[in-house]
Amino acid sequence: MEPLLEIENLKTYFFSKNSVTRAVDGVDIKVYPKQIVCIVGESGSGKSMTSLSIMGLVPKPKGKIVEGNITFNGSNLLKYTFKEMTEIRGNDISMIFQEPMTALNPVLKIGDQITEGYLRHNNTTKKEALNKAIEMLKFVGVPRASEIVNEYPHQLSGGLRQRVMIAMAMICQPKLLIADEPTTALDVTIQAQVLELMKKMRDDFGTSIMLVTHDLGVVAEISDYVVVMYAGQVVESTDADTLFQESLHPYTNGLMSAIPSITEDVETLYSIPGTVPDAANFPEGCRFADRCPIAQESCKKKMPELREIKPGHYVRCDII
Amino acid sequence: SAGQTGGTSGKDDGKPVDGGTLKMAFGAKEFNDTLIPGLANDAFNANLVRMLFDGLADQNGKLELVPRLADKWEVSSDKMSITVTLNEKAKWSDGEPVTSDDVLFTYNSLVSPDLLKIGGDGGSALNTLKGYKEISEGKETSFEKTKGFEKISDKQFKLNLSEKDAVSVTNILTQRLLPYHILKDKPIKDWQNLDFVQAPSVVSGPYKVKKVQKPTTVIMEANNNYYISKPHIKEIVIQGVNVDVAPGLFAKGQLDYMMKGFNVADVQNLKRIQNVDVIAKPGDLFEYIGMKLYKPPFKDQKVRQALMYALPRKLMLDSIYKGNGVLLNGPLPEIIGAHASEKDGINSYDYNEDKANQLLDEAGWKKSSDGKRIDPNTNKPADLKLTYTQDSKTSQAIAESIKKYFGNVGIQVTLNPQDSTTKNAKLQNDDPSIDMWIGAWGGGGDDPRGLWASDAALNWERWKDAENDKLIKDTYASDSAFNADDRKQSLIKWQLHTNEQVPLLFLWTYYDVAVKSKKLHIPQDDLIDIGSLYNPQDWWLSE
Amino acid sequence: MGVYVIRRVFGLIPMIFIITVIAFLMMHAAPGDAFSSILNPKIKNINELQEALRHAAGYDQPLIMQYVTWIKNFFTGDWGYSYVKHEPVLSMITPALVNTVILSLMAQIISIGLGIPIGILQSRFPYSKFDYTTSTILFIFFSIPSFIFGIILIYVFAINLGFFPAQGAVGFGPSAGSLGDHLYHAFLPAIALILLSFVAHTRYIRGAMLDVKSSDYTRTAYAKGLKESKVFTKHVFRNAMIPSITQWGYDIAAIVGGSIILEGLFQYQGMGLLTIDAVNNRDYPVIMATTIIYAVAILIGNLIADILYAVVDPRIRYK
Amino acid sequence: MSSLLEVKDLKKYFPISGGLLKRAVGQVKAVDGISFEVGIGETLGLVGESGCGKSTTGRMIARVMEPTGGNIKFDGIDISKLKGKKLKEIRSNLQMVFQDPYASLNPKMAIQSIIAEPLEVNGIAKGKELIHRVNELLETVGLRPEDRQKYPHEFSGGQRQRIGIARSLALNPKLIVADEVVSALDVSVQSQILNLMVELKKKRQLSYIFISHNLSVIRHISDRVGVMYLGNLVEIAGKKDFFNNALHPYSQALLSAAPEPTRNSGRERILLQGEVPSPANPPKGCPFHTRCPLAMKICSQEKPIMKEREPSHFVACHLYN
Amino acid sequence: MKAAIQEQKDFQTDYTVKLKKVRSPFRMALRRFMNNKAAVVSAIVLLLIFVMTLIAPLITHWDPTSQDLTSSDLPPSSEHLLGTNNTGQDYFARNIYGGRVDFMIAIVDMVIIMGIGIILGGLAGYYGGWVDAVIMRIVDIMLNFPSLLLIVILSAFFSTNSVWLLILIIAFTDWSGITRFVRGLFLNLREQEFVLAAKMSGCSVWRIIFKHFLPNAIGPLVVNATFLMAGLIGMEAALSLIGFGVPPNTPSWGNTLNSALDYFTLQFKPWAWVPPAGLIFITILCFNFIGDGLRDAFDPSFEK
Ligand SMILES: Nc1ncnc2c1ncn2[C@@H]1O[C@H](COP(=O)(O)OP(=O)(O)OP(=O)(O)O)[C@@H](O)[C@H]1O
Ligand SMILES: Nc1ncnc2c1ncn2[C@@H]1O[C@H](COP(=O)(O)OP(=O)(O)OP(=O)(O)O)[C@@H](O)[C@H]1O
Ligand SMILES: [Mg+2]
Ligand SMILES: [Mg+2]
Repeated sequence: MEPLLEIENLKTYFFSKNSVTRAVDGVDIKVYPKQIVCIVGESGSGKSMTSLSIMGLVPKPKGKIVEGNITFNGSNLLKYTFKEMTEIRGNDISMIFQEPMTALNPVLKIGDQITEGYLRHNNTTKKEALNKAIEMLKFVGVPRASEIVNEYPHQLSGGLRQRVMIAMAMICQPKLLIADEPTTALDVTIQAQVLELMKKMRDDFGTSIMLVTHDLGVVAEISDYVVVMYAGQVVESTDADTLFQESLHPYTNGLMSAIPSITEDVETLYSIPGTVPDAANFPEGCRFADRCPIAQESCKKKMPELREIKPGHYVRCDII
Repeated sequence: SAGQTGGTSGKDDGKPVDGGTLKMAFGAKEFNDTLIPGLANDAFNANLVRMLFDGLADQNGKLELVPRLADKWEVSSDKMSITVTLNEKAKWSDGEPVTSDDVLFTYNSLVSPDLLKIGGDGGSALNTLKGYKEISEGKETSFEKTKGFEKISDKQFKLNLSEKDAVSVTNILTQRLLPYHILKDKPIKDWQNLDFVQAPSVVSGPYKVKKVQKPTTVIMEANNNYYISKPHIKEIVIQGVNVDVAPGLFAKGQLDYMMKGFNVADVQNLKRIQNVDVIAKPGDLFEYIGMKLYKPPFKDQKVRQALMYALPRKLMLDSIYKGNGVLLNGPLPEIIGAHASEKDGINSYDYNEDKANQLLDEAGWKKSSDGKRIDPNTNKPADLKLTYTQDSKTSQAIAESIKKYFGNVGIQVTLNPQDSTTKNAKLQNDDPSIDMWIGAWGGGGDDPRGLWASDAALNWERWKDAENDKLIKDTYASDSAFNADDRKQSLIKWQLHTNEQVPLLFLWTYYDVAVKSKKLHIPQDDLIDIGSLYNPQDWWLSE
Repeated sequence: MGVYVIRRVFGLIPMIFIITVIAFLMMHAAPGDAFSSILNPKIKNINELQEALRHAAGYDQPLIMQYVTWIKNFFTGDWGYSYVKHEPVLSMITPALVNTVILSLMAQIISIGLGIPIGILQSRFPYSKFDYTTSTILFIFFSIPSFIFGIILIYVFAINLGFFPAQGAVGFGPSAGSLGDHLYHAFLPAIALILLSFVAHTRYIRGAMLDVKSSDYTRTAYAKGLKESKVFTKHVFRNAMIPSITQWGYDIAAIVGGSIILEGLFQYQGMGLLTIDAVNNRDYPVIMATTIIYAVAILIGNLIADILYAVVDPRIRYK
Repeated sequence: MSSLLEVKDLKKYFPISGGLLKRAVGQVKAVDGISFEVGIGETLGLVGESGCGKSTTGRMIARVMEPTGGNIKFDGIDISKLKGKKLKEIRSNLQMVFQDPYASLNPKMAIQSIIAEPLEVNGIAKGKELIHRVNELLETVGLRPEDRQKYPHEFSGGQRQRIGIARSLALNPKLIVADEVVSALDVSVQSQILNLMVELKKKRQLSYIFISHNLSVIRHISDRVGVMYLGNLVEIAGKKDFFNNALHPYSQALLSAAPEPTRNSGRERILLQGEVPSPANPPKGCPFHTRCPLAMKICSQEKPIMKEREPSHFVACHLYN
Repeated sequence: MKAAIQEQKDFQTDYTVKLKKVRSPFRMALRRFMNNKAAVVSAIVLLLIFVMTLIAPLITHWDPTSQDLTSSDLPPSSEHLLGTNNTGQDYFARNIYGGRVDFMIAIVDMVIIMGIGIILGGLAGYYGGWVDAVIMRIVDIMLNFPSLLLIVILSAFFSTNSVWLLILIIAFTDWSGITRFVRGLFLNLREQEFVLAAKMSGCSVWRIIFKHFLPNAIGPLVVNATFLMAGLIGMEAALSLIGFGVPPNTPSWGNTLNSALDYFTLQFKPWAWVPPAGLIFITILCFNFIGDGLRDAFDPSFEK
């Protein structure tokens, strides 16, 4: 099967007066139709920038995509102008953001905010769009949908807001939904509802989902395929079952053992020593070498390649 | 006299033409006051009232009475009554004749306490009319009842006085009249809301109000019924204008005439403007340095004279006012007919530091080692506190001069600028913080009483001098006071006394300055003082 | 919303009350009054005349009584009588107020009308040459005190070029007092006056636009595929207005202050000139009236700003 | 285990102002009468959803917030109404560590001054002694004493959290209220801090009130667990008891909803319906009844009270009546 | 596999921040400020003007207040660089000495106003509640009182006229804006956890205000103080212009400008009015540029 989205060697850098921040530094990701791909990684590892690069929304003027290809449905999105991208955005690819508190415009009514994307991409009337919006809100489980379209974001709870965001993203039934930490700001019980909803999206609409998160619990819950990022690079990517059974990269392993379990007691937690290197000042060799328990001298010199160890299982480590 | 400057080129040669609009400005930022006699306080409006309303008589340039609404008047031999005959032609602008009733109504209104309640001046010019007190206290309402006024006919009446007072004749006769037929049914307390009061439409003067645009502009039109002669100029637009921009307006022909408010020192500059005449000649406003005479330092006449000698007044006048004024040595300015000059024996106190030092030494004001003089009254170095108005640039300059030149003779001066209301209030109340002040007086005419009498409220220096009071009395209450020449002699005597006593440090009278475009013609003889609009019916505009 | 407005309006009342008390006390404690300046040597017994006038005006009563009388009359529409100008205060205030309102409105309109577009343009191309140049020029303007700017305007446009009148609120002649005439005369002082707020407007708008442009919800709007122009008009602009509105409310006080000085400089017969004159003459009823009007103007300005704020921002409205 | 802290019927109501005169028109019942105990050397974990009053409880105990009602007995003394000097005395035994490692350190103070401040203000140490103590504290939390002159912005999030802990240790407290101390941290750093806290607790006989919404963290660090919902404590039990046998339906839902990083854990998920009601307008009766899958009629009428259902296992639910 | 990574590294080694020279936030701000050309040039110019007023007697031998009636209204010459006024006072000296008063007003008033603002704003911000309500009510009243009007009334009230009085009057009418501003800043800080931590440590109100609030608000405060000084220089001149400013016998820029404001001076004697106007303008401009530079320096997110 052809991937719906294929990112190859994506490099998104931030340029400031006296430094270059390599936020995304050669990332490869494939998303197949009807697949849920999770991107995990520590804060600052470039997850959000990867998503924004796909959308063509890298913050201007400092951020720039300097290299790579993003092929969506067979065409390279990076060749599109900003204007041409507006046809894709919200229509073929939608995005949900992390903070439901700030991602909605505080001064516009919910209904208005949901319908404007639909009106942009479909030739319909406002009224029809509103009906569609209410239908969508009902679908994502928002109670009192026909009233809520006339309310403002600040009148809604976080969970409702995130559902509104999802309704907004799904109203044009996109082929791909990018969700950047959609549940981080939510409580567990609400998070569970939202995750359930995402699955329903995939099942009912056949939408592929690229879900950014730093919570391995969420990954275990929902993903088909997982991409682990570290310092702007993919360090391991594989299908979800493999990841939880036999992850290979020492960073992935460290991450897994650093999480306390809800079902078992551990005496002391494993902790990955050290901190993530500064994105403006990456070391030459393996970026994890400094913190890696199995690192060797050679690791610090040469950057390992992302190797396909088994079909569909890629690891960026020369030791394994 | 010094510097009769300006383009006062004598009589106009051209023949008067009728018509045109005169654009006139007052150098005043004040807003309009009312426009009727008795209620107009500020200079702006008092001048306008002169154009709108005539009195029984008016004063000419020599302060002589000339007939207006009255044809003639006779003072009885005991000087206790005046019989007045009105001008047969005198009429209001609506055609109604001016009658004795107008006069009585005016006098009754001016003195009425009701007018005081809305800010009148109590009609004190009429205070010698029989019954003034009763009426001003509200016990009576008409001078007819109190026998102050006796109507003989519509055009003739008799005024009875309670005291013999030569000046009061002038005061009474020059009061401007209100139209009885317009105001008779209007209670005075309601006047403040009358259109007539803000914009009088029925007048006895050469111009009447056409429109008042508060707060800036008054438009007047000729009173074609004016009983003296039909005014030449059809319309007059009058505005308050900032003196700083007036030159520009003249230069562009947007302004024809402006009086008052110019910086006196600017006369030479004003002459740079094209196509204007600058008229500058001594006015009646004089500047002085007041001293609280009851304070020990000033009790000694020698000290006062010394201070007079210590000031280079000519130099000050020449630099601060660019010479646009004349030095003053006595209480009456040059413009007043009875002014006493050096010929009459006035001491001109020419700048003389040695003389000043000598007089101070004589008065016992010893110089200490550091050059400061010790006040013998306190045995401390003298330190005189000088108050002046802070918003006047020239007062500031004068004050600094005083500080410098008194310092030269060993007397220290401390400067204390204040705003004018505060200064006035403090002077009136003899506030102890003031020793000396810079002041200016005008408008007293040739009647010494208001400023100089021992009991005068405005005698802020508190000059108490029996000799002075006696000399003053001679100028109004004696029989001779009713004869112009004799009265002048009395006034000169009084001026000499004052000149010797130095109750104030006389400085100078500065010029009144007016600017007119060359197309405005003002017959010069009629100018009493430039600040007033005298006989505007004779003015005319050439194309 | 209604409750909000009513509450704000009621909140103003004690404020105005306190302001009047302060003004009243301070004024009366100053030496001298309106009658101290009646100094005509021709008037005999001037002290008695002054006393009689003080009595007529009620100045010989205890201060509290005077205040009570004043405030009672004030609320019955009798704002007192000016003994200096011999006119009811109300009829003196009206024309002056009209002039000042014309001046301030004109200043506000020019200020907002110029400030907002420039700020928007700057934010459109931030850190560009255009942004840098305009910012610097505006900054320099910002540093010219309005009265110095006024002097320069008078010097250049009135004295030398003669395009505009150098002073006054109305002109000579038949068209004097027409709206056009008013605007013509208000133009230079208004230009001098806007310096106070104009630059602030551009800076606020520019900053707010940049903030909003990088906000999460703008990104959301882009993510919906909206066109740039739509994102701008619907999302960015409206939100960026919010801080500007508050700024606008504060402006009123600055404009009031500025107008006092500029009216003096331009001899523009408005409230400022009236006030200064009244203070110099100790014309109490006029001072009280102008103080109240100024205070109310500022309060109402803030109130309108608050209401606008609530109109634009539903978070405030539904509080 | 003797108890160090006894909280009884603790309440905090925040007024809501509004209307014409900005009068108080209502109250947010942020904490609505909760009672529990913490023993010496014991860690009580408090879990619950956002806004349920965890932080408010913590702050009241740390006495940076005035309780509206109830008692807080610390070391046998009621501290809920202490003021001034007495409060200052008790403070040294009672410290707090905060959630946000960026906001909890004054960015304009060097690390040394930050850690030294409690010692200085309370007149405990001066000069050399002070520096010595600071160095000691830094070492205790695993930082290098040489860095004491640096400023917060020169440290990473995890390091900052260590500094915060060092500060709270300065006065040698008996109880530390730790409010979401690891929520802002990445997983890899989170474990460092958790380990540090466990170690300190052992070494110093510390008690913690550990506030978190992360159940696995709570499980790792707590001895006992309290579950809050809408200002109420609905269940409190020993860790084992709680995780193996939670009684309250809300606790059960919470446990089932918590994501576990293992595939196909086979847990049955209880999906709650709807949203958490507002504490300004809490439902009558049991606060949870609006979302409870097992709600009965009585639940909407009567508020259940906390009862000991099993040894040291308290729950407030009508199901067990 | 997992066993392989069980071995823990010591806490000490997780330390990665290299030992560099300690960079305090203040130093960093200073460095950023020094990189701002306009601000640095302005600071230098301002300093030059300030020093010039301080060492005025070394620059000119004329006494700004001593008059010489024999040489009044002179145009510029080598003797009198900017000519003389109507009493022969040297304009150049008046401009140079005049700055003293302006700087004194700017500095003293700034200190007083900031002091009031920090103390009242600090108390309001720290305590909140009714303390805040009372203070803010007063602030509101002051803010709604047209301050220029207040100054005018107050000057009439005090009738005597001195620079110190003017300074007090200005301070009295101008403190409210800053107080509100400070309170806003502090109210924000109050919610910050480090302030809670300080309370936990047992810090007193004043310690919290001065050690925790103030240093964190110092950026905006310094920026505001700078803009405030610019405003005060303008205020002095404006007040002198309408006759309620510095007593006329004290030379100040506003007085010098005011005494040279009439049609003829404007048109024919630019040396009388351009220098004071220019000095006022340049000084304000410098203050503003410095303020702007400080803002950028203290708030690096504003980076260009
Ligand atoms: N506007 C920006 N300017 C400069 N650098 C930026 C900007 N936005 C992000 N970066 C940098 O890019 C890198 C990647 O950021 P990104 O937001 O993609 O991380 P993330 O993985 O999404 O982290 P998180 O989990 O915290 O959201 C970080 O080092 C960040 O500092
Ligand atoms: N100062 C305050 N004024 C008014 N309401 C407050 C205040 N502080 C907290 N609240 C309210 O009290 C309730 C409990 O807040 P609290 O911060 O204790 O919750 P929490 O359990 O700590 O939540 P979170 O997990 O989001 O930190 C919330 O509804 C909150 O809105
Ligand atoms: Mg992110
Ligand atoms: Mg909390």
